[in-house]
Amino acid sequence: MKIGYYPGCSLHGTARELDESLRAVSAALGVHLQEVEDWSCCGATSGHATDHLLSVALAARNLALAEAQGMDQVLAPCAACFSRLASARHEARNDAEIREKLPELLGLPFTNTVAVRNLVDLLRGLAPEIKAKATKPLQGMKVACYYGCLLVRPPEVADFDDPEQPTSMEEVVKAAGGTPVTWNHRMDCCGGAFSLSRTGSVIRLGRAILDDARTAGADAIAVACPMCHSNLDFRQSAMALRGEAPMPIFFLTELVGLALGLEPKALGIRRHFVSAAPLLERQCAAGKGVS
Amino acid sequence: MAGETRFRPHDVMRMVQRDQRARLLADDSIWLCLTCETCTARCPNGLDPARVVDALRELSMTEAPGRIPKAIAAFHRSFLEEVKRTGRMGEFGLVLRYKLRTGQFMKDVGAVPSMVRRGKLKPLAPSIKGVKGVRRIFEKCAEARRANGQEEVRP
Amino acid sequence: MARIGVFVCHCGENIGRTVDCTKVAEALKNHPGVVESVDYKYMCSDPGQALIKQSIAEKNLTGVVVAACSPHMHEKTFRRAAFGGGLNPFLCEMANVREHCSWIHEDKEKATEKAIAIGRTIVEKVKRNVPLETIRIPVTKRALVIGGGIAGIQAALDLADGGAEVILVEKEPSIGGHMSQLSETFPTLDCSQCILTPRMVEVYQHPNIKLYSYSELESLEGYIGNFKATIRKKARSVNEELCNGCGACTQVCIQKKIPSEFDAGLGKRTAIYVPFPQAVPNIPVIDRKNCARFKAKAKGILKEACGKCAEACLKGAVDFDQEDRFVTEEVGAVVVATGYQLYTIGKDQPEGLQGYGEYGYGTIPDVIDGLQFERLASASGPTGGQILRPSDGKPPKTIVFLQCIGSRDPQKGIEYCSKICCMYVAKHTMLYKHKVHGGKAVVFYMDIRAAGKGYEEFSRRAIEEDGAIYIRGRVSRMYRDGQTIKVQGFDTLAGEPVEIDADMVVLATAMRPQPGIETLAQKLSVSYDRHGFINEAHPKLRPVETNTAGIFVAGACQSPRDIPDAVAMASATAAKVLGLFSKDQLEREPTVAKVNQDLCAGCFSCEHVCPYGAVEHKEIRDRKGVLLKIVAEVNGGVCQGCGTCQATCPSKSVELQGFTDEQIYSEINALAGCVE
Amino acid sequence: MQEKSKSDGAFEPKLTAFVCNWCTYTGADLAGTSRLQMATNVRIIRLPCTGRIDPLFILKAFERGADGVIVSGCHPADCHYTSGNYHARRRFAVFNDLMEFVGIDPGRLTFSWVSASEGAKWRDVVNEATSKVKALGPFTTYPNAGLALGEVAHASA
Repeated sequence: MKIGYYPGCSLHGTARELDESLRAVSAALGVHLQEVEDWSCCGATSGHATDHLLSVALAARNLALAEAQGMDQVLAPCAACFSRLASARHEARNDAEIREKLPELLGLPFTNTVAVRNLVDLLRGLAPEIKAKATKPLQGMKVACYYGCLLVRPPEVADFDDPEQPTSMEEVVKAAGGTPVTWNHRMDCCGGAFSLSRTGSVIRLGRAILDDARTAGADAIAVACPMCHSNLDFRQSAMALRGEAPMPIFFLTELVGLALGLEPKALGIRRHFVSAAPLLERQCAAGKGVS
Repeated sequence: MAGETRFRPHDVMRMVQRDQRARLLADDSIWLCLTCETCTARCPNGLDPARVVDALRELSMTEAPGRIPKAIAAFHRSFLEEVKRTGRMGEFGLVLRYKLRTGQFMKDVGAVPSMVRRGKLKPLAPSIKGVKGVRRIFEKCAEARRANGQEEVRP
Repeated sequence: MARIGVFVCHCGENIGRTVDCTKVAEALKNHPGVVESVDYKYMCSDPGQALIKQSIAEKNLTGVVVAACSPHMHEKTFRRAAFGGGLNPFLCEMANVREHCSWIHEDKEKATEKAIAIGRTIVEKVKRNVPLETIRIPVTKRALVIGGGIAGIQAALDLADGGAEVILVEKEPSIGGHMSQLSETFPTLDCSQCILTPRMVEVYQHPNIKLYSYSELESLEGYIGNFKATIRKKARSVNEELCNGCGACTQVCIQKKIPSEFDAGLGKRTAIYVPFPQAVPNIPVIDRKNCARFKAKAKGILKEACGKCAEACLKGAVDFDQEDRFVTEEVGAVVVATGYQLYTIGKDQPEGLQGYGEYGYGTIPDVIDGLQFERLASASGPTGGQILRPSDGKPPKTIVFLQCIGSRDPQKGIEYCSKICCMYVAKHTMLYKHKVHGGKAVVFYMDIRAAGKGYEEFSRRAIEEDGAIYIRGRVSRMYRDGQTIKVQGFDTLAGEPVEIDADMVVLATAMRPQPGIETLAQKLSVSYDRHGFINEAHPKLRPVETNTAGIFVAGACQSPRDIPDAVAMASATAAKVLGLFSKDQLEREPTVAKVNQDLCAGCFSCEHVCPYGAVEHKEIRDRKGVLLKIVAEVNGGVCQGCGTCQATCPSKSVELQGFTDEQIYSEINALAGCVE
Repeated sequence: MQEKSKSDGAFEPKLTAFVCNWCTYTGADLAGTSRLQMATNVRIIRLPCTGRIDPLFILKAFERGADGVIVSGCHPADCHYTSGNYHARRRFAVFNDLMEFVGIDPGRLTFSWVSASEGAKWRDVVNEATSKVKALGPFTTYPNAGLALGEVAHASA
């Protein structure tokens, strides 16, 4: 399988491990990622919060590039990038005025033919292969699957899974041999882009998520968004007011990579602020596969 | 985030209906929205409060720029500036700009070494090849705003 | 020489707004054969009709064209007016310039042009109309009532008491409908079964009512006064003649854990069962999907399994080999009263509807719907009337009630208001507070709609006397938190979020028509709206009639209704049907086919295509009685006037009165501007 | 034959609709009561049933200057008269070939089923048929008018 790849800025910075683990997992699963050449920022929150047209155009530039490079679908592993690209595609499909303006704004032809896919969507499609190739399944690891906001909302843009009770991340975790836990804050917001500007809010929201996952008995949380990861991982030490035990935060690709028997180092797991080592050692000691 | 705001999504929609623009823009509620899209997904009438909030923020940039929470405005400006300069968001550049704007030089400084150690913070990134194309988008959008009689959004 | 009068109606502003009525009248004045052409504000009003009558006399008119609304609306009115003016009513026709013109166009010039064209077409047709005489047909004074809920029961009893014979068809094993499931009823809190069961028994014992329970309408043929209904009596597997309702069979049944439909899934029943103790008729039925014997048979096991019920029956009434049977009944009128179902709270939703994942899609056992709460509160329910949680059987200390689930939600559900929920939620809070002292009842509502006699007072009582807490706002989500359900919502009046730890949540889900209503409506040739509710003939003036003559509608299959509404509608249908039955003969329009026997060659192609068997053979003999030829003849009482015979006849020797070839060609010509 | 109506120079086709009284006529009434806006080009001729429609009506309409024709009745199995629409359907299956034979583009003739509850569908039928015929341009005469109309009549009967 071949798919266009839009890493997005975070994957070159704070979320390097997502880029690394995605590439490693894709190679193991026979997915060829073709990076969109000369991609640019999707505009993120700062784009759509300040100028609607700008936000659509910044995202659409990448779709236009993908189109010119002969791709029919593009994977945006960052949930926020996915949401921006999918929104641009949605707007261009439904708003004739914007559709007509775009080629001139971009200075590029744009016919809106490239489908946008998110990470969970891709991995869910590969679940049978993951299951078949899982040499070190995550037996016994209890995982709280955290969707956050933008993977499934708004439903007409994301166009993926059930907007209120999604199941795809759980399906992937199951395929990797893990045990998804039932918990409540799967779809609550982590504070997103406020990490810098309203750190207090991020800590409040993040704590609620961590507490709930802990109550549900989770060993770790799986995410599919660099912002969620950064907020829950980097800011976790500030959230542990009462000295709660650390909760490792994994990108979904990292968990899949572990199950496929890839080295934690190759998956970038050592880059986490909350170390996953104790958990992985426990798993290993219990003879439960993961090295 | 609704818990931290004075006006919640339904208040915002109601105030828009009653054309209470000044009251809305004078408050920082709309800037505290994280666009988690829950309101839009659950509105029984199929309305899209998240887009309305976006539109209000856009209005606010030109009509009440002074009312935007400083830290948030600084973040958005720094972000867009960085994108306009290089075509991408380099976190180092973003944080640098943000700190220059807000004067919060010491915040999170302690985290820098650990960030670097983990390979998560790269020095100032070079521009992408097609950065001109990105700047063109910024300029065209600014033109469109001027044509609509709106002030330019200044990143 | 034709002398046609044209009367253009403004219909207040309904036509006048987009059609220049004066210009239409002027244009048609110059149309060949037109001797009078005027416009008037309201042609259907008394002065309007007087205008027509007066013109007929003064101008010696031979035909009348009223350019106004749809003929389905006022053709009868104007034909009566023409008759009053001394004209044969069938020389009057309507040009539809409202529904087919002014209401569907905005461009005044184009609409006016179109209205003139429509007028010309009808003028050309009327020029060729001939006087016709009304046909009289006999009426079968027996009514079919479909649905044995409170509406059907009321209609059947009123009709039977009025002297008509009634055939009552109920698809479930017992009559009673949803009302029999209710605990107490608003706004008086009288026990539902106490007021309903005597009426059910009355139905069973009434000499004029024949009850087909566990039966469905298979097909309906015919027309007003003369319908033929075929009814499928589903195999009950119990001989109704022999069974004495002792109940021995249900005692011995080995399948005891089937969710009871009557208890809305909260209670259990056996495979051979009577839905509830007061069922009418009190005859069990075997649920073949769940019966061990039938399951074994379906699996291909040859040996006969179980059969305990048959052994237990002293009357030998259990009959495993019973099959569906069909009976036909001739009836003169039909009352549709099939009632409602509730919006499902499960994840699987019918097409076009979404569930409520934020409320757990019904995966949390203590989140139930309104009917389930009724069963919990009912003395005959699975808990004997104690309010207990389905999950652990403990009495809930806090119940949260959510209104408008599915209703008033065009995004996920349906846009209409289900009407009864505000009232029954108020009732639920009262029942709960009366049964669980110290319990806390919290209601989330959007608006309280308590329009009805004593309704507002009732809902105030729930708040003021029984202390229910009403919060205006919606719940954004709920989830299980240990033994309780966390309910998060927003109080829009206080302007702040609320979080409640509830032990049980009751969803007041929307009312929808019964599944399969579309199929039934098609069998009856009645129209239904996009939600599946049966359309009434006129929303204000003909609320219990349908568009098909002789078919009436009562209760919640027409729109969400409460009990008083359903009963009132049912009695209204009875009055309508009895009015119909008060005549020995019905008058029918003479739009029937007639054979020109000089031209007819006797090929009988018409006979093959006639859906009604209205074509008969007639021998033509000379004066000496020598057979000359056999020709077709149409029985005017049987012919319904579809005209298929005419389109089929190779020699064009059969003609449908009122729609002759000459008339239709003149219309086609008129549209092209060719007027002869 | 009348001159083709023109407004603003744009071609405004004339369409004649043969509809049954019980389903489509009522459906068109419903479109009216629902105030659904549609093209002004269609003129309705009301018949009791599609079974009453003689294929000659359609040829006559074209001959008399219609640019397009709509035939619409009850859905299969929904006929007020039980089976009239089935006879109509059988008749028109044969008739379609004849249309091509005499040189009428089949795109000028629209068959549809519109029930009494389908006001919106009627609007769509009207609008789609109108734009289709608009695209085809005015209907001038039978291009293959090798045979006289009378012969056509016999062929269709």
